Amino acid sequence: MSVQEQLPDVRQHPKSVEPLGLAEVERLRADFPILAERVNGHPLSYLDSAATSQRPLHVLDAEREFLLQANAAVHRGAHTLAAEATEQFEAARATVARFVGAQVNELVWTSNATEALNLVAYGISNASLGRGGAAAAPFRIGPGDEIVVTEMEHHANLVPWQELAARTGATLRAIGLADDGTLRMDDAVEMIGERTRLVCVTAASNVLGTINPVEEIVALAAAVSAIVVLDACQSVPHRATDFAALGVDFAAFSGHKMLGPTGIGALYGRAELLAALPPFLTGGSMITTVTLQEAEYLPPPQRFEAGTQRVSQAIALAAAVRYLDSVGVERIHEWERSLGQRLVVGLEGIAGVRVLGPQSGIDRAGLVAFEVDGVHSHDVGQFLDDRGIAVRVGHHCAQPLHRRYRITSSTRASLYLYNTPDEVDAFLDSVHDVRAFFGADR
Amino acid sequence: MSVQEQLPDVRQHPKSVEPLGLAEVERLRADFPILAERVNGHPLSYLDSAATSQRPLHVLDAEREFLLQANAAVHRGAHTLAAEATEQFEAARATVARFVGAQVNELVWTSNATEALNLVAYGISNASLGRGGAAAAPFRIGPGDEIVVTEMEHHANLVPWQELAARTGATLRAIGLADDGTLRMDDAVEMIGERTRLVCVTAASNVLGTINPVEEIVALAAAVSAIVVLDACQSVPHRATDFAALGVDFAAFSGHKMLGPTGIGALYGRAELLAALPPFLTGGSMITTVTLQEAEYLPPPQRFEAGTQRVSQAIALAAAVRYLDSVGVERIHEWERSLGQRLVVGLEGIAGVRVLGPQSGIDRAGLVAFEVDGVHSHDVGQFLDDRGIAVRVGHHCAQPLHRRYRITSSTRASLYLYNTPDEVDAFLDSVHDVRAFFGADR
Amino acid sequence: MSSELESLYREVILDHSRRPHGRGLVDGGAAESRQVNPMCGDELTVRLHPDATCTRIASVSWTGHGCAISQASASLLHDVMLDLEPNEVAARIAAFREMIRSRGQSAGDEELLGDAVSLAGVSRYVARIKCASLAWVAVEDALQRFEP
Amino acid sequence: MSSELESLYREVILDHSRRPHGRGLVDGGAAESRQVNPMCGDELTVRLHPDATCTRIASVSWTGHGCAISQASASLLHDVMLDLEPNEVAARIAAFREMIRSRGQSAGDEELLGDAVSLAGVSRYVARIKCASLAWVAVEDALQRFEP
Ligand SMILES: Cc1ncc(COP(=O)(O)O)c(C=O)c1O
Ligand SMILES: Cc1ncc(COP(=O)(O)O)c(C=O)c1O
Ligand code: FES
Ligand code: FES
Repeated sequence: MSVQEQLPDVRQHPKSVEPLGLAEVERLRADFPILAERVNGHPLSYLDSAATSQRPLHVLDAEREFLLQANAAVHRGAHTLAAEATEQFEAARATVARFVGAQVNELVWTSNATEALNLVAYGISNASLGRGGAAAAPFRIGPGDEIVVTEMEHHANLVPWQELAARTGATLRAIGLADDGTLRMDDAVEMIGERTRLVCVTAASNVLGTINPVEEIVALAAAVSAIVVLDACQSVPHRATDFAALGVDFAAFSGHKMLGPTGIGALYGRAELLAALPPFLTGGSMITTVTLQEAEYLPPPQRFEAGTQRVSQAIALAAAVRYLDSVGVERIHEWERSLGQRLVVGLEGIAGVRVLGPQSGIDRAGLVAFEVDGVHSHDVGQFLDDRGIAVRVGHHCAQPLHRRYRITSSTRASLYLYNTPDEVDAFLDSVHDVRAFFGADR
Repeated sequence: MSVQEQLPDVRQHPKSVEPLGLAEVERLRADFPILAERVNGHPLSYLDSAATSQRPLHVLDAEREFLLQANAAVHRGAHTLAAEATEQFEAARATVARFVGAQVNELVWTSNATEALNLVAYGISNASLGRGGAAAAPFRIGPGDEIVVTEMEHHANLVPWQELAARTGATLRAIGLADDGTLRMDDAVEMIGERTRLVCVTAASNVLGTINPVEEIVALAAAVSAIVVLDACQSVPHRATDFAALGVDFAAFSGHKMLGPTGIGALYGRAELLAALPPFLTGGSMITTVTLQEAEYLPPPQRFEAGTQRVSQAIALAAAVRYLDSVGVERIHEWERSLGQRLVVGLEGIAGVRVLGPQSGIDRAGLVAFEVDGVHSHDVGQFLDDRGIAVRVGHHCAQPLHRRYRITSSTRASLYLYNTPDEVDAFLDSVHDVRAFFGADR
Repeated sequence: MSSELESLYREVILDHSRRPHGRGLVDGGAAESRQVNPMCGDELTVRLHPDATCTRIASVSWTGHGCAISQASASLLHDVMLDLEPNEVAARIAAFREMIRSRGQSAGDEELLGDAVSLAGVSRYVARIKCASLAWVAVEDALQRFEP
Repeated sequence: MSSELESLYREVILDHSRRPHGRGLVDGGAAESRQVNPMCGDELTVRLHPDATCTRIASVSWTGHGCAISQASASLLHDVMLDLEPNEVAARIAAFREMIRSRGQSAGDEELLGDAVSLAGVSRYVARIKCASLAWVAVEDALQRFEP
């Protein structure tokens, strides 16, 4: 921690208590040189941050500086570089842990959120095969047990549980969605019961923008002693997060969606649970003693970090967190909220456009997916791209959600701290022209 | 591939057919600014590349350039950045695949070699639980089946197989080591038989420096239709590699040991085998169709790449491969071989020092682990570090190997293309002084 | 609108996508194939209809959903694949593949591909090549099971 | 030799590492603990020996292998932990922990730690803190099972 304190402040802009405004956003944009690129002759409007965010120079510089000065294997070497690398690596963990309300031993590095969710699924699977001894017994599941997901989950928080169910014989059930894009809490109340062992839910939908009532779900799960796994991919980058206060058991998020690098994500796990969960990936750096026949494992987080870790990426992610902190994640949230409403209101006003999820006026994440009557999302995206506007098209890794609303794909615009009202307006203007170009208005 | 060809050459130095010599190495060192650092008042001598290598500016620049110009999610977006990112990502795969004698669909990105080996172990484990249908049936193992490893394996190529054995009821057996650090091939001949389903062996020992007779082992395994898994961590960075010609079924290596980033490694798998192996990590980008109850999976390599990939790291690793190619990996190999012999000969001449593995004159990898009589390896390492010499101490993630030679730890010096005879000599001088400092010569 | 976008969405493509030919599976048929575009989840099914002698492909009917490019491509394919021998079908698929993988280098063989050469512009959009190829890959796959 | 290295390997430390005190487990003892340093795999076992009244710790014997720092630290611990009440043992462990985690900021409490303050220099070497702590953590662990 004290190392942490010694690191130079990553941002020049002093943190303000005023709401984030356009002038400051314009200054922030200068930290993201890619935003000044031109695409197809137009200035780039990057409206795809829910897929992956861009990174400020501070993050690139922090990683490069580490690589040019202290790069070495961590937790292994005695030499000066190795010790320095280890300290920076663990200081990075402390920074990120603090950002999400976790203790340092409750934060495990993974490749991405997907791997974090798989870690939990395989840990449970291994426990169910008898690994991890008596301590892991509470994780054992089998036929008759139920895993509850929701119909809005990203494939990352759905397929690992399908596979876990297939491996163990447990049953998978899904909480349905209301027409307005919210979870059917009546379903949840009915479904979460005696047999429920796991409840896997997203904090915010990457398609609908719905903010889920996580506290309510935690309460339902707690009543039947079920474990809650939170997909926090779309919440951690955008709003102040405190997993401990939220009361979830596990949570997953990715670095690349929060100004950090690809190749790194994290799993949060409550200390007692992580301590009891059997290992997932095995190999070097996660053991105490290895004989030819068996191994003893380190306590968390090391137990779950096999092999050489994503050291420079952890350091870069910590720089990203410091950047977010220096702007203020709640200020970012407010900015995105107002831009998000501008998006929804604008889209609602365009003929032939149907917004998925909560309508304007209702709290939602700073992203909007929509359907254009008579034009396929991929064509919508291509049309927008021609004007330099980058959006995401397709099923956004949420096929069951799309099927629920009787479509196979949609177009999604998503926001982050660096987007501006002008970008939103230019986007809306272009959406306005889509149907005419494809002759869908005739 | 054609994209690949358009990329600018990463190195200014023209490739030579002459053996790599000191003058060229000195020029190469300028590409690695960290090598000019001073440690404890001495110029850094980095003799720990077997743990992790340093990275040339070309690699850092390639990653940064991508991030500043084309960063986006791959295989998902329709917009220009996403298409560009996808092309660069797949071109990187082609570059690395070609470097190791693989087809593009035979190379799967992972976090590191450890995860690559776990991928195979869990794929087999999932097949054994009935996943992957009839196609995966040949991978099913259970009680009575045997997995053969060697006593020299890194924990990464040992513990995953222990866990696989524990999950499936199969038996783990280990080929022993001769006093000279070579595999006991008599053991291998006796052990690899009817019951053998898997043979997991390292191409080169990260402690002994032993180069294993992989072709012979492949032949023994082929005779009983066993699958061969090669740990290629210490070979791919240092010598020309052709997995297809070698005839192994799977092979694993890490980016950070070959001038590339942490957070990326790769699994090679023969096309037919990868095509039949059930998925390991599941989530987005590796599926075709997902319903609430089940998923259909993409063919390899995508089937094994769940969630957002390490895009910028793949691009950086490809730059590392181009750098190695431009110097010539066989030239690097020769340079390391002669420096390695200088190391062994020198150490053999110091009283109270015992070299592990093959003695001087015998072909070995460019690394040497040794014991100093009366001084613990960690103290040896600390003493060397005081003079700016970075070596690795401890069990090097190979506890059974150390136990075999009745020690718990050793000191290891390991070489790469940027090391010089002067560094080797300064290292030898310092080792010479160790025992006197600790009073072990009295 | 930029000229790039217009060279992708040529008028003939937009026409075919709005009023596709051969859409709707016709009863009968000697072989069928369903293909999924993993990037978007869109699906397309084609059916090969033999002529009376059962040695030639009289026509191809199809169904499915997808973007303008994929729908237009299936429609254009339908127009090309009329009364052909299996090896003639294969030749057209090969010609299409050559064009669509050319990264803007090939204008397409009009003799073999007819109006389908209007899809040549797609070859510069990597993310759209799968869209345009879907119907052709499906026919190629079905052809393997077409038993004259 | 640099002065940094000499402040790590003080003469007293090298002496203790070469001729350790209290090494070799003595029969009997009221509680024992084995600790492994995961970084190197070295192990250390300590045993607490009660006095005749069974309320005080008369001495600590130990065994194990490891680096000079770990061996010297166990030896120095042995010298400190003579005829103490359990809470006095705990106070010495706390003082040691404060010193060893100080990153070079604390010279150690000589009153409580005696010659073990010579290990203060270790606190600047993050990778060696575990080495120096091994014996003390083992005694702390054993102490929980010491039933007077
Ligand atoms: C022989 C060998 N195998 C496996 C590994 C594990 O590699 P990684 O930690 O990059 O997964 C290493 C390096 O640590 C090694 O030297
Ligand atoms: C809600 C949600 N969950 C999970 C993921 C998967 O994240 P990753 O691909 O980084 O593992 C994403 C992003 O793709 C997401 O938006
Ligand atoms: S976007 Fe689905 S086929 Fe074109
Ligand atoms: S190196 Fe093992 S205890 Fe010090």
